Amino acid sequence: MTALLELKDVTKRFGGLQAVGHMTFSLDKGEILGLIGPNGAGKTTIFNLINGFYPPTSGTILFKGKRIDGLKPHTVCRLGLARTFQVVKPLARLSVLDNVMVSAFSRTNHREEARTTALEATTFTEMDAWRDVPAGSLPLGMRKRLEMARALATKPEILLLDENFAGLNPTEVEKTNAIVKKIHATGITILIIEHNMRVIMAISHRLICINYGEKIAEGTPQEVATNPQVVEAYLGAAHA
Amino acid sequence: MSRKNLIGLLPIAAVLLIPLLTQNPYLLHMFILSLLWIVLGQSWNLLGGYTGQISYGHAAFFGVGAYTTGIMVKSGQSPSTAWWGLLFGGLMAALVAAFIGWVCFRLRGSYFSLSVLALSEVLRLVAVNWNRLTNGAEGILFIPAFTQKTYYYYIVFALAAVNLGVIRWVMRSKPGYYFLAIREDQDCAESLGIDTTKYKLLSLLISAFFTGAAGAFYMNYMGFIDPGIVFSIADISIMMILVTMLGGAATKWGPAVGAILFILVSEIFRVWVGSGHLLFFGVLIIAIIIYFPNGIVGTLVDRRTRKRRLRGAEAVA
Amino acid sequence: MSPQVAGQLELLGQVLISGILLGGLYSLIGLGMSLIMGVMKIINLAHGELMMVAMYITFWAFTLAKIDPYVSLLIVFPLMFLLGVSVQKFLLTPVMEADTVLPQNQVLLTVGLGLVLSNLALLFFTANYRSVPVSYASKTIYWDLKLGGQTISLSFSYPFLVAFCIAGVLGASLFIFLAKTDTGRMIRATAQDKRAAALMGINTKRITYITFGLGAALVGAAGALLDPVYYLYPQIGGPFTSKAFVITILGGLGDIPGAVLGGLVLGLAESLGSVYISLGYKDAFGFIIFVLVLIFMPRGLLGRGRA
Amino acid sequence: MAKPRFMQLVTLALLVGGMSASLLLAQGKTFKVGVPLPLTGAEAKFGEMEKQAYEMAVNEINAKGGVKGTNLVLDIQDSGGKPETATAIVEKFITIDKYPIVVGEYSSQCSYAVAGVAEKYKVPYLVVTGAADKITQQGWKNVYRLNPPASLYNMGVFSFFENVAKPKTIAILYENTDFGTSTSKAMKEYCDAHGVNVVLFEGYQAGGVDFKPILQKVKSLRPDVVYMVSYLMDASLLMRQSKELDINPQIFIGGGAGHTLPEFLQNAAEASEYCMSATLWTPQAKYPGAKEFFDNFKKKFDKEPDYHGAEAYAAAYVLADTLKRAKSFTADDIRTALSETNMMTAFGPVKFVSWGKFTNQNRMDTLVLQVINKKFETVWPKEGASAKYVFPAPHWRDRK
Repeated sequence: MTALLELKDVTKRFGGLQAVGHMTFSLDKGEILGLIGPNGAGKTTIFNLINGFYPPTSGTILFKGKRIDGLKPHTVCRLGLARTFQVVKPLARLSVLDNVMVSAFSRTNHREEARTTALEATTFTEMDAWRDVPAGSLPLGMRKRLEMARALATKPEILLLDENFAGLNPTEVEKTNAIVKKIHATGITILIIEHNMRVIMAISHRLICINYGEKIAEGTPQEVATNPQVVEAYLGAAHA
Repeated sequence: MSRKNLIGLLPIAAVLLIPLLTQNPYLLHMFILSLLWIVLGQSWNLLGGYTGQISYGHAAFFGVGAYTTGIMVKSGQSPSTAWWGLLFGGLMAALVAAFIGWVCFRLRGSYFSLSVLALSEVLRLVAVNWNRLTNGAEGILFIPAFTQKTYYYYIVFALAAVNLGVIRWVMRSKPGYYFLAIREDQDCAESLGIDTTKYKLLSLLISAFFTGAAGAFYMNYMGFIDPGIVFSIADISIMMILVTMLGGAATKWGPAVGAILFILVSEIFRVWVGSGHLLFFGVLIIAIIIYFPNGIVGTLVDRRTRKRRLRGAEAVA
Repeated sequence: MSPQVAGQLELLGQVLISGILLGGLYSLIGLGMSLIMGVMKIINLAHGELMMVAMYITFWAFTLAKIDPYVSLLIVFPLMFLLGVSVQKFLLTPVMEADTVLPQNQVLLTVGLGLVLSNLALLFFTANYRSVPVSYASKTIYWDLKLGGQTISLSFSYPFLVAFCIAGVLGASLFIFLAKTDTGRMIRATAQDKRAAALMGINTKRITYITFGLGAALVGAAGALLDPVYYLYPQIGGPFTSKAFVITILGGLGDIPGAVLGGLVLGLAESLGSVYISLGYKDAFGFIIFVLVLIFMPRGLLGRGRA
Repeated sequence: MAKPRFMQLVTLALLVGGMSASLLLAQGKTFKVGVPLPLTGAEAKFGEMEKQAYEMAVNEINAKGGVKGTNLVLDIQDSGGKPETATAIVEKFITIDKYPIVVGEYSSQCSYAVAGVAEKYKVPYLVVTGAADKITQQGWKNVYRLNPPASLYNMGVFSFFENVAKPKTIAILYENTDFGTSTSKAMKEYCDAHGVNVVLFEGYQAGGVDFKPILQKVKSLRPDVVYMVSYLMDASLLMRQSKELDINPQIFIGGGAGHTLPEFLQNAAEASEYCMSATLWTPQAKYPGAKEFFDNFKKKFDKEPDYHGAEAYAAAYVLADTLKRAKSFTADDIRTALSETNMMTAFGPVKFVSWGKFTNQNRMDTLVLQVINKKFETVWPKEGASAKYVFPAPHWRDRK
């Protein structure tokens, strides 16, 4: 099986501070890979590197065998990599449907087509009732779901989910869980950052744990959960 | 055509009929200035209101449009060909805009806003000092092509209508959605596949083109320009922002309402209040900003939708 | 050394002196703007008009009570501080709180404020040009320099020199205030990240009042210092607002030492440019440097401002 | 909501108050004249002075029974110095208020815009201050100018050069405006034609704080004459800073405007001493009523008028004289009467003639004044001089 996305020895420094160091991992087609680690471990930075917000200080990022490091986010998106944001970024004064249409336009120039795609994506994420509401006045759960709908409307091959479960109540967690599974079932490969251990253990095929920007463990959820370094990182963080 | 669109056309039809009702040059002059300012407000609105890129120096484009026309006439063309200035003036303005956009849109934040301001000042000084091209501080003058104001009225009306049409069309298609996305959140827009630099530039080019065309019209209509008039920060650049934001930024009719308010109210103040009129105008600006934070049109629309939403929420509950 | 060379040296020396002395005043004008821009993230388009108000205060203090402009700083500074605080408290803050499509309402409000201030001045003080006829207005200190057998005679305008020194003292005090006092640190924290500052328990509203007050007081001080060498009329503000603009950008938005440097650079650029390139383009030099800085040093001359 | 209401009420009250005040119209048999002037904006000072001078003259005229038993009423409106506003005002004057004559405006730009409108509607317009040559060079039949065109402002200075100063080199510094450019251009053309070497010819942006760099350059060039065209207070700053830099040409000469203002004396103080300037008018000018105008104006408004005031004052008298001679108060009859004008005013003789490219242009001598003992004295031409010129001016360090 060939890797869809590969990070090879990727390092990012801000000034003197290393945010991500020597990160190497690959994401295979069709899998759900979980990314865990304590707060500030550099998970979102990895997303920002993949998605093109920052160029890596060193190392390469390959998508389908081609280098994408240093490309602009919009190019990366058009190649088929979509992401959601941990801190949700709704286009506040646009309606939910318009929000999703904006991202649908990445695949078409026609308004009607974009609209159709957007309608599908909102139905897929079960947001039909919210379509005409300005995104800025959505409750948090719906904002997180809007992030997914928008990412889907760009018709990605890989979806980067950044803490889409955080702050949701149990019912919403269930719903989101179901949606993520549904997305995966359509053949989209998923890289997910999540703090909710119960969710991520259940949903991921593989897990990578990072701390201080470096990978400390990789394997099946069970392997990673029992890895002593991982336990220490989390307990250490809990004690701090 | 839907009923809503028909209602939208009514004011346009009414405006079209004005010269049939009055031939009075003074009133027509006021209406012509209002229409000119509608073009300016709408153009600024596309870039500032819809795309969220605030320009403090749109006089740069106005001046370039006016001077392109003026220089065409000065270099031997007859005043009637000066109407080509509407096209060439607009294109020159867009060219200048392409340069400044290329330099500034790679940067975030206030840099664009301030750079355009710097650009307009530099252009003003060039116009003052480059005597051979621009005739310097003495300005450029020619006898306007028409003595009848009705012609000017319809020309500027056509310009405003085309401008409105183009902006409506753009805002309903892909670039329009992208402009709004850029305004709301640039990072998010990028990650949704939008080449923000390119689309900011597109918005700027359209905006600058029409501003330049308006400048060309001004030259044709007034028959006289000088650097201080057409490159004025206070009287052009800032007034464009005022007109748009007082009427309602990012609304369809906001700039039009703002322009009419600005031209007619300031004229009424000037005639009725006398020497203190600018003081009243300043107070009016402050009052509108406080009581109509999204401009007159924007705030009224907000109130209506909020009411509707409240009613909707009650129905759901 | 030939007399020609000495003449050229004298020209250069005099031009540099003029540029630096003027730059000191520019710095003071830019400091207030930079402070306001740093904390509130807005451009104060009434900056020049605030200076105009301060100039009239100084003028009337001199005319009615024979208070020397330099002494009147003691009146101008607190009065302008109060004016700034009230503007922020009663006009800008309420506007800031409204939810709007564009965040520029505050800037527009300063436009309205500028119109109101200059036209109030027109109404009350008439359009007449005024000046403060102090005895030392054209007092000059000469400095003859012997160099290679030639004498180079340099002159320092006394009021410009005093203005430069007071501007320096004020700039340094502001710097110390921001670095060493609690309020100063809170201002810096608010400038860096308003939300985080609020979360840390800083009363950011109070900080914005103080900031606008200080900004107004600083430009007011510049106005008072300008009175002995310049003149005043109700519309004097406009050009100074745009100068303050350029200085602020040159320094990197909101960077205090940067604004000082920006002022000096603008002063020097104007004086050198007007002699060695073209007087007509004098005011363009600041803007051209500004655009160059934007392209090549987007974080300001000191590379520390925030985009 | 109590506070906003209150503010709304205050705003409303202010509006209504302002409007009703302006509704107090004059009573009786009147003739109204439209006068656009800059009463706000950067030119407001001069607009204000001219407004006062017009009103003073009209009050005098009406006190003596007006024109054929009719009282003159001025409809003065603020153009803010903007041509499109000036256009609007005059279009309103002509087409709505139906005034048969327009008088006034200040800047060249506005005067030119107004002239265009007046010509279009065939209503006579008397230009009072706008000096750019082009205004009376368009072949317009309805445009009459009281003041000399900018290119002739220097006539007195030229004659002084030829008869007294005979300079070899000159440095020219001018304000980058219409007036500054055209006046200094005329000076440069004269110098080029008469073998005076122009060592420096630079325009500057009005309102500068510090002219020392360029003045230092002037100093290093050692010209015989430093000629400056400056509005406003730039004139005083230039002189003050010249003194500071110890620049010693044979003479400093201003091109009118700033160097003739009373404020120049106050603000430049001892630095203004011996500075000459071209001027159109001085209170000592040997014209009937000149001194009276100066004294009365000073008494009434507590400030000294300069030639702008005299121009406006004279314009009102030209208007009254024209109306007296006009067969009827229609535009055509007024135009005919205006072109036959031949009278003496406090500003000088007024007669509209055409020569070269100029049409309907008043041609008058311009004077040279010099600051002597902190007073403006008329020093040239010799006949009519109020004091003897001081030339060359003593060096700064030799004075006391």
